[in-house]
Amino acid sequence: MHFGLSETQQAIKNSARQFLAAECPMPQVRRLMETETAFDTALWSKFAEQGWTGIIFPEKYDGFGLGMVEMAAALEEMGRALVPGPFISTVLLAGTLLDHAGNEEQKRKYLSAICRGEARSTLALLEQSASWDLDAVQLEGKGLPKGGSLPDGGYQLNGEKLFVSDAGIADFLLVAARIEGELAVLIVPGNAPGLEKMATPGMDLTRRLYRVSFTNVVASPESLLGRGERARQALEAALEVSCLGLVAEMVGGLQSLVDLTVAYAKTRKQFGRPIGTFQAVQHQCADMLALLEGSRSALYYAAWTLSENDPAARTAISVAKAYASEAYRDAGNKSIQVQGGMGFTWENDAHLYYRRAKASEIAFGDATYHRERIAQSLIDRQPSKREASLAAD
Amino acid sequence: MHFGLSETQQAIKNSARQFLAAECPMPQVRRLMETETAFDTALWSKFAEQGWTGIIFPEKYDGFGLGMVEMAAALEEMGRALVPGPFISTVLLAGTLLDHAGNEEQKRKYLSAICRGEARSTLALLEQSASWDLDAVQLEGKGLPKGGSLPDGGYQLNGEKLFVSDAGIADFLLVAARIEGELAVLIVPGNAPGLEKMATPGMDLTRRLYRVSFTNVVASPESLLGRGERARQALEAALEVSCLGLVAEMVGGLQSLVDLTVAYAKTRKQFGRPIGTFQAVQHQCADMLALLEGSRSALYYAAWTLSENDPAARTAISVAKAYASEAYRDAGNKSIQVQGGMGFTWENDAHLYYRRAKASEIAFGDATYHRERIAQSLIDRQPSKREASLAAD
Amino acid sequence: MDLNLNPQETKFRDELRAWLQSNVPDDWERHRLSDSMEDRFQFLCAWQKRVYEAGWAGVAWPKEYGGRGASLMEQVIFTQEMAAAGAPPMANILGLALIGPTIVAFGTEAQKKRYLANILSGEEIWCQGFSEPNAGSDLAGLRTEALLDGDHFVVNGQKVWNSYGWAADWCALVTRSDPASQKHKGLTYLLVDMKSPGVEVRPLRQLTGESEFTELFFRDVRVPAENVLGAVGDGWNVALGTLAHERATLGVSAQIAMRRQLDRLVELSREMCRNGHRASEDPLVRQKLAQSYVENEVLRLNQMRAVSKIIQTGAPGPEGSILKIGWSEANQRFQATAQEILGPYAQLTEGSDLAIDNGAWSYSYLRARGNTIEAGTSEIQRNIIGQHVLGLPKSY
Amino acid sequence: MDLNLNPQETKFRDELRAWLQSNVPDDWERHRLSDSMEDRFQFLCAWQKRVYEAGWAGVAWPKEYGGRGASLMEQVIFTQEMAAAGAPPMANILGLALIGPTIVAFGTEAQKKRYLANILSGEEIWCQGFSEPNAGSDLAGLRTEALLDGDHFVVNGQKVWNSYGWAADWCALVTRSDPASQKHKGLTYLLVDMKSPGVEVRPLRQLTGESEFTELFFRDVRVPAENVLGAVGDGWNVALGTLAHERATLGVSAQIAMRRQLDRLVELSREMCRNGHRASEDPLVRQKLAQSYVENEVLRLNQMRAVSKIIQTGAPGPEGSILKIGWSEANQRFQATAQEILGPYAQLTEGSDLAIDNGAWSYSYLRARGNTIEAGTSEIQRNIIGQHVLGLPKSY
Repeated sequence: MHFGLSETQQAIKNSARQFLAAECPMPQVRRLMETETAFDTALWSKFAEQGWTGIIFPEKYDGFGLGMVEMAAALEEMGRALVPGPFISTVLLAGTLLDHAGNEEQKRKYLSAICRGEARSTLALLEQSASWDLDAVQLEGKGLPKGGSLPDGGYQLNGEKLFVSDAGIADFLLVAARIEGELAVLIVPGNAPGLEKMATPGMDLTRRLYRVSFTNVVASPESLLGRGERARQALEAALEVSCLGLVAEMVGGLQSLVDLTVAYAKTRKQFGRPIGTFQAVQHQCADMLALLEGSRSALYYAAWTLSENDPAARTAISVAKAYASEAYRDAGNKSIQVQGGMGFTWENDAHLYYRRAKASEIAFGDATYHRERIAQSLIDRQPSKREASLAAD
Repeated sequence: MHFGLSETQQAIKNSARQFLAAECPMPQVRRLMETETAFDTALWSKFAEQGWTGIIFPEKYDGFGLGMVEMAAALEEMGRALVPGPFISTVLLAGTLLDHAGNEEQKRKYLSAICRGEARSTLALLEQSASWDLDAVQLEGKGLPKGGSLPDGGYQLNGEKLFVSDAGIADFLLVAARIEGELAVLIVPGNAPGLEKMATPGMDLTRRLYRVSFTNVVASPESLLGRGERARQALEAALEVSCLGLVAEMVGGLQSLVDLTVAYAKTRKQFGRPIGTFQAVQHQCADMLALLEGSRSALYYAAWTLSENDPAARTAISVAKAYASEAYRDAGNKSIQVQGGMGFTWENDAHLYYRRAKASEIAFGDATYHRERIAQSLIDRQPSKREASLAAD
Repeated sequence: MDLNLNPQETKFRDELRAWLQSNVPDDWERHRLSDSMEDRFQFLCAWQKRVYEAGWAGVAWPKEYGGRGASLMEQVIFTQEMAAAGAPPMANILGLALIGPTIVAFGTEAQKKRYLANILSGEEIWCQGFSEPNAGSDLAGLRTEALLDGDHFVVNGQKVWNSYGWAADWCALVTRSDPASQKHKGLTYLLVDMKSPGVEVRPLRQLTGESEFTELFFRDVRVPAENVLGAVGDGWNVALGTLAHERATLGVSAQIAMRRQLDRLVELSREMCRNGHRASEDPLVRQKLAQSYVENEVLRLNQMRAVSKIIQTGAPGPEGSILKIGWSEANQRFQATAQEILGPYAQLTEGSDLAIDNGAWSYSYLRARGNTIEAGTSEIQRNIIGQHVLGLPKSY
Repeated sequence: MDLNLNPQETKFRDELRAWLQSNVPDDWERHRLSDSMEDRFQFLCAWQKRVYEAGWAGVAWPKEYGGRGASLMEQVIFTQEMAAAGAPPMANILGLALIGPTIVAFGTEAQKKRYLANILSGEEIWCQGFSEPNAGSDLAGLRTEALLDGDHFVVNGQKVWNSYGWAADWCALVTRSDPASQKHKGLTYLLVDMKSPGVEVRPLRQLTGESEFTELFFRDVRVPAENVLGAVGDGWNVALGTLAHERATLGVSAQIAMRRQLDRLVELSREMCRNGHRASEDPLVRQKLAQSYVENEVLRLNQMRAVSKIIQTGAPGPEGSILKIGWSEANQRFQATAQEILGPYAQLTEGSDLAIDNGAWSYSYLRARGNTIEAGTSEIQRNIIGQHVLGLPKSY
């Protein structure tokens, strides 16, 4: 038994760090966040060369075939570098959905394009309720009559999706809808007639959210990725994987906050000595480290259980997300506080992480949402005697 | 407009402090808490001589006729001195109930006895649900048939009351019951046949809780203090007044914690200097002071609104109780932490306050209970435009 | 203990209410949300002039200098009534709340005559030059130099975090007039004309994206010696006076602003749906809203009690640090609570059509982060409480 | 990352489970709750002997000194399986977890032979003499004197907060052997026979009312020079070794104990009624229980990760302070949560027939208050993290 990255996993992490230090340093992040889409095609191509765009998918579809722990290790470094753009939406959300629900043809066409870095995508899920519960999906996919002027057996979509990340640069969108009352996922081209994408700017400047409206958008019969139980399971899998990836990013961001805050506390002087000598500062730094290490332990455990298809994964992911959501925000608060006036300036990087922390806290459900998921497994089922007491299992 | 004690009110507070420093210093508290009832007749008589046992009741019934702010000022000092015994149960709970619901005869007999310091009493309210909601009262007072062997028109009580403070030394108990479905309060002698009182020791060593069981206890027709709306209003009034008095005690206890902790931090040395020079210690002391002052402001406001019969009193009391409940506990934690190993000893007084803080937090509803009361007034009624914005009203 | 207004206070309040009812501009909300910082400021200047001309500016200032000569309690009533009426704030807030009272306390007769009326009318806008890049919380470590040369001080140095620096005509500047001095000694408080040659103002962009603050650069700026406030070398004491006013007064408006936001949040929670119910019916939401109310009430009551104490003792004391910690930390908790209750919509910023109240909530969440840093960090306030209220030894 | 047990670990666990199934005494719960501290201790001594004789004591200790020679991971599995089986703890816990490992690391061959086996069997019970009345968190300030007189050290001084001091045969004592020395220098770590003339043990009553700890008084106690552990004057390093073990190991059992209480709390919340519903259906209760679970899981996982790191690096490091802060503060939050959920009944203590679980909850609430003080206060742990993990300068 070994709890920690293996040598290979550590090597993946190290090389990701080196790569990002060279290719996506903070000035690059700041440049991209001032652009309309916070996306850079050249950088994305380099990600593809690293194999990241297909990191967890089968080689058959041009993926890299790595596991969840390796993915988490790489994402940790992306979060540390505050990489802008659609990695989670394209690779983790859309990629996992296609991998789970796509038929051979859909995988060859869409998943491979993602793995090769040729296409960007996202999932359009949330609606007005802003609920992550799949039962909240209401957007109707109306079956088209055969023999009409529109494609036989296709679907017509009318309605609106909110908080769709990176929709503006998506070559195609995966749209959660309801067909005859059943949950379904459809593939809709980014330039489909009747599809409109409006940016809804948020606190996180490095990642874009959109409101996507559908006005008589037609989806072909081939665009149906799945419906019923198949769609639900694929959506659940995509959300779990993406939530895990997001937590990995959060852990990386926490690491950055610790690093930049400690560096500041060592050099900045007030009252004639480095501020790190003051317990009020030193102890905040210590607390930040504890928040980081706790988040990291929860992350690695969640990644491992998911990679093992362990039924504990669902709760482990919720534990990690609930803990990291509050830890990242709290560490952001402490980082800015320790840095005082300097921490409150635009030029200081702390607020970029602080903003990302807020967006990450919300995405895939906040701490309250995940605690309720945990409560369901902790309280509502009757655990067996052994299971309840064996804290280590 | 003046927010603070008037000169007279301050004088009452100062003289209470001097009196208690002489008559109930900490060794006396420790002596009493080792006794079975934590009650001392001689000390009680002295309280009566000070006029405390009748502090808020009309002179007509041998009371002292003071207002809520004066009562709060005196109770603050009792809480500071950690006075053991039945002040709240006898004077505030039972006294207020008698004052509100009693008829002339009952007041002359029972309220006067309390005011003169001749009788101790308490309210038996909570049942198995441990709920402070009056609707939770279930103990049945069964009407006795006229002309039977038992007193005409009396009541027979069967059941159990829990968490009854100071029942062991009560000369008579006021019992909340239900007569023909209606809320009612009955006066039951402490030695009534069928009445059994069992001590249920709790964390607070200075105040006793009892389980009181009723087995065919007979109450005379004259013992009915009130029923229906009259009983409800009197009970509500008694609970509000008592809750206010408890908060005053809590503020006094907080003051003691601040005093003893700061004194320790000034003198105790570690690493060659007084521990108060360490920010980690100094800042905990500063936070304790903030908790104390916030609690005190909330207390005085609640006392004033109640003395003015201001409809804002209900919420003001809940604000004070919710805030002080967490403040007192938190200050207790900090006090012991600052004092380190010494704070964890039996000989150190901090834990006596810490224990009292826990019992006080629970009594008359914890912070969660009072926040829900606040929510009812804040959320559920539609405030007028003006009222909502005029924060000062 | 008597929270009823006395007849004089009642009269004051009733007259003020009547005046506000017919004078509060109805287009402030629109200006507040949509105009540029400069336009907004012009609007506020016009409003302050109107308030001044009606005799409501400087409620507690002496009559001989253009004030109303009323009590501090009436000043508080003024602040509350203004808020209740939805009136705009005053443009020259630093002059009114901090620097004017300092001039009243430390100024010569000539200085009072020269400056106070223009502060009240808003004709001269003031900013405050205290913090420096290497002396933020450590005010005693400041290095901006003021060397006497004939009947002028020559000022060289840099100040940061100046609110309204971009609008100011005058600056209350703390300088080191004795270059050999250390810490609290040898400081001098100067009143500096911002139009003096050598004064440069640069915007300082803060994490919200705005440039609410500036940096000020002084290069051989000549300031007449008569512009010293208090004695030469006594700048520390004068500055402490200003800071005490800052701690004592900032909280009143902060508390009221928070309460207004809380009322709005309650309203929103009644409209919002969550799991098929109104959010306001969710026990978690109810607890959070009630807790915010509790904290806001405690702020309000602490503030009222402090005002009564200042009226008794004559000047704000170090207890003001409790108020400062109180409102700044309560506001941060409240903003976090509001984000949690409002959910994903709350993260959206100005310019998103889905943003609640046009992004007011995301802005106030970010802006609140500065509360425990500006006007003295929470760490410094806790030091002050520890040492100057509780009498603990100096910390390290 | 591989949380599957390897074949050796699996074998160990299975054998242990089988042994526990037929050997765990079924009357521990009764002894735990009702007997006197001394009776309870006798019970635990008997249990430890049984464990030792079956070869399960000292899982990770070298075989040549009576241990099992297994890995640290197997030691952790041992702790977990013991807890899962509801087995009693070991009587000689300080000897096993702290002092034994320190003797393994610093002892001479003769010392290892002399002490280790008796620690494992529980024949000799150990306590730890570190804290002093004026040197609690400030271990470097300790003053208990040990002066060399021929081939003996003569010890004079006082120690406090000694767990099991009343039961101990031996004491691991940190002394100042060079009276002219200051701070970390000139300390010597002695192994002291508690039956030596001049040793006095007094109970120290703690805020729970129990006397779990003692005070030790040393008056001219003669300790043979061969009982020095490590070098004379190097006691600071040896003591740090003991403290590192303390931080690294205490957490495992604390986490498990907390988890068992959490499971019980969940069970109670399913049975309790609140406003006409089960408490476990109340959204507030659900959030609190889930948060306790989150914190407990993070403790468990941090601990597992730390164990893996110790296996890699060979010795516990200053990161153990994160674990110490973690379990102590999480347990305090958990106890407060439990009190809130259980309501008025939870305040009742042993001896009240209404008390939940015979007062276990009120006891654990009070006892938890000591967690952030014992074994190094949270303040000291944060200093260690700041200075020895993050590399910040020494604080004041």
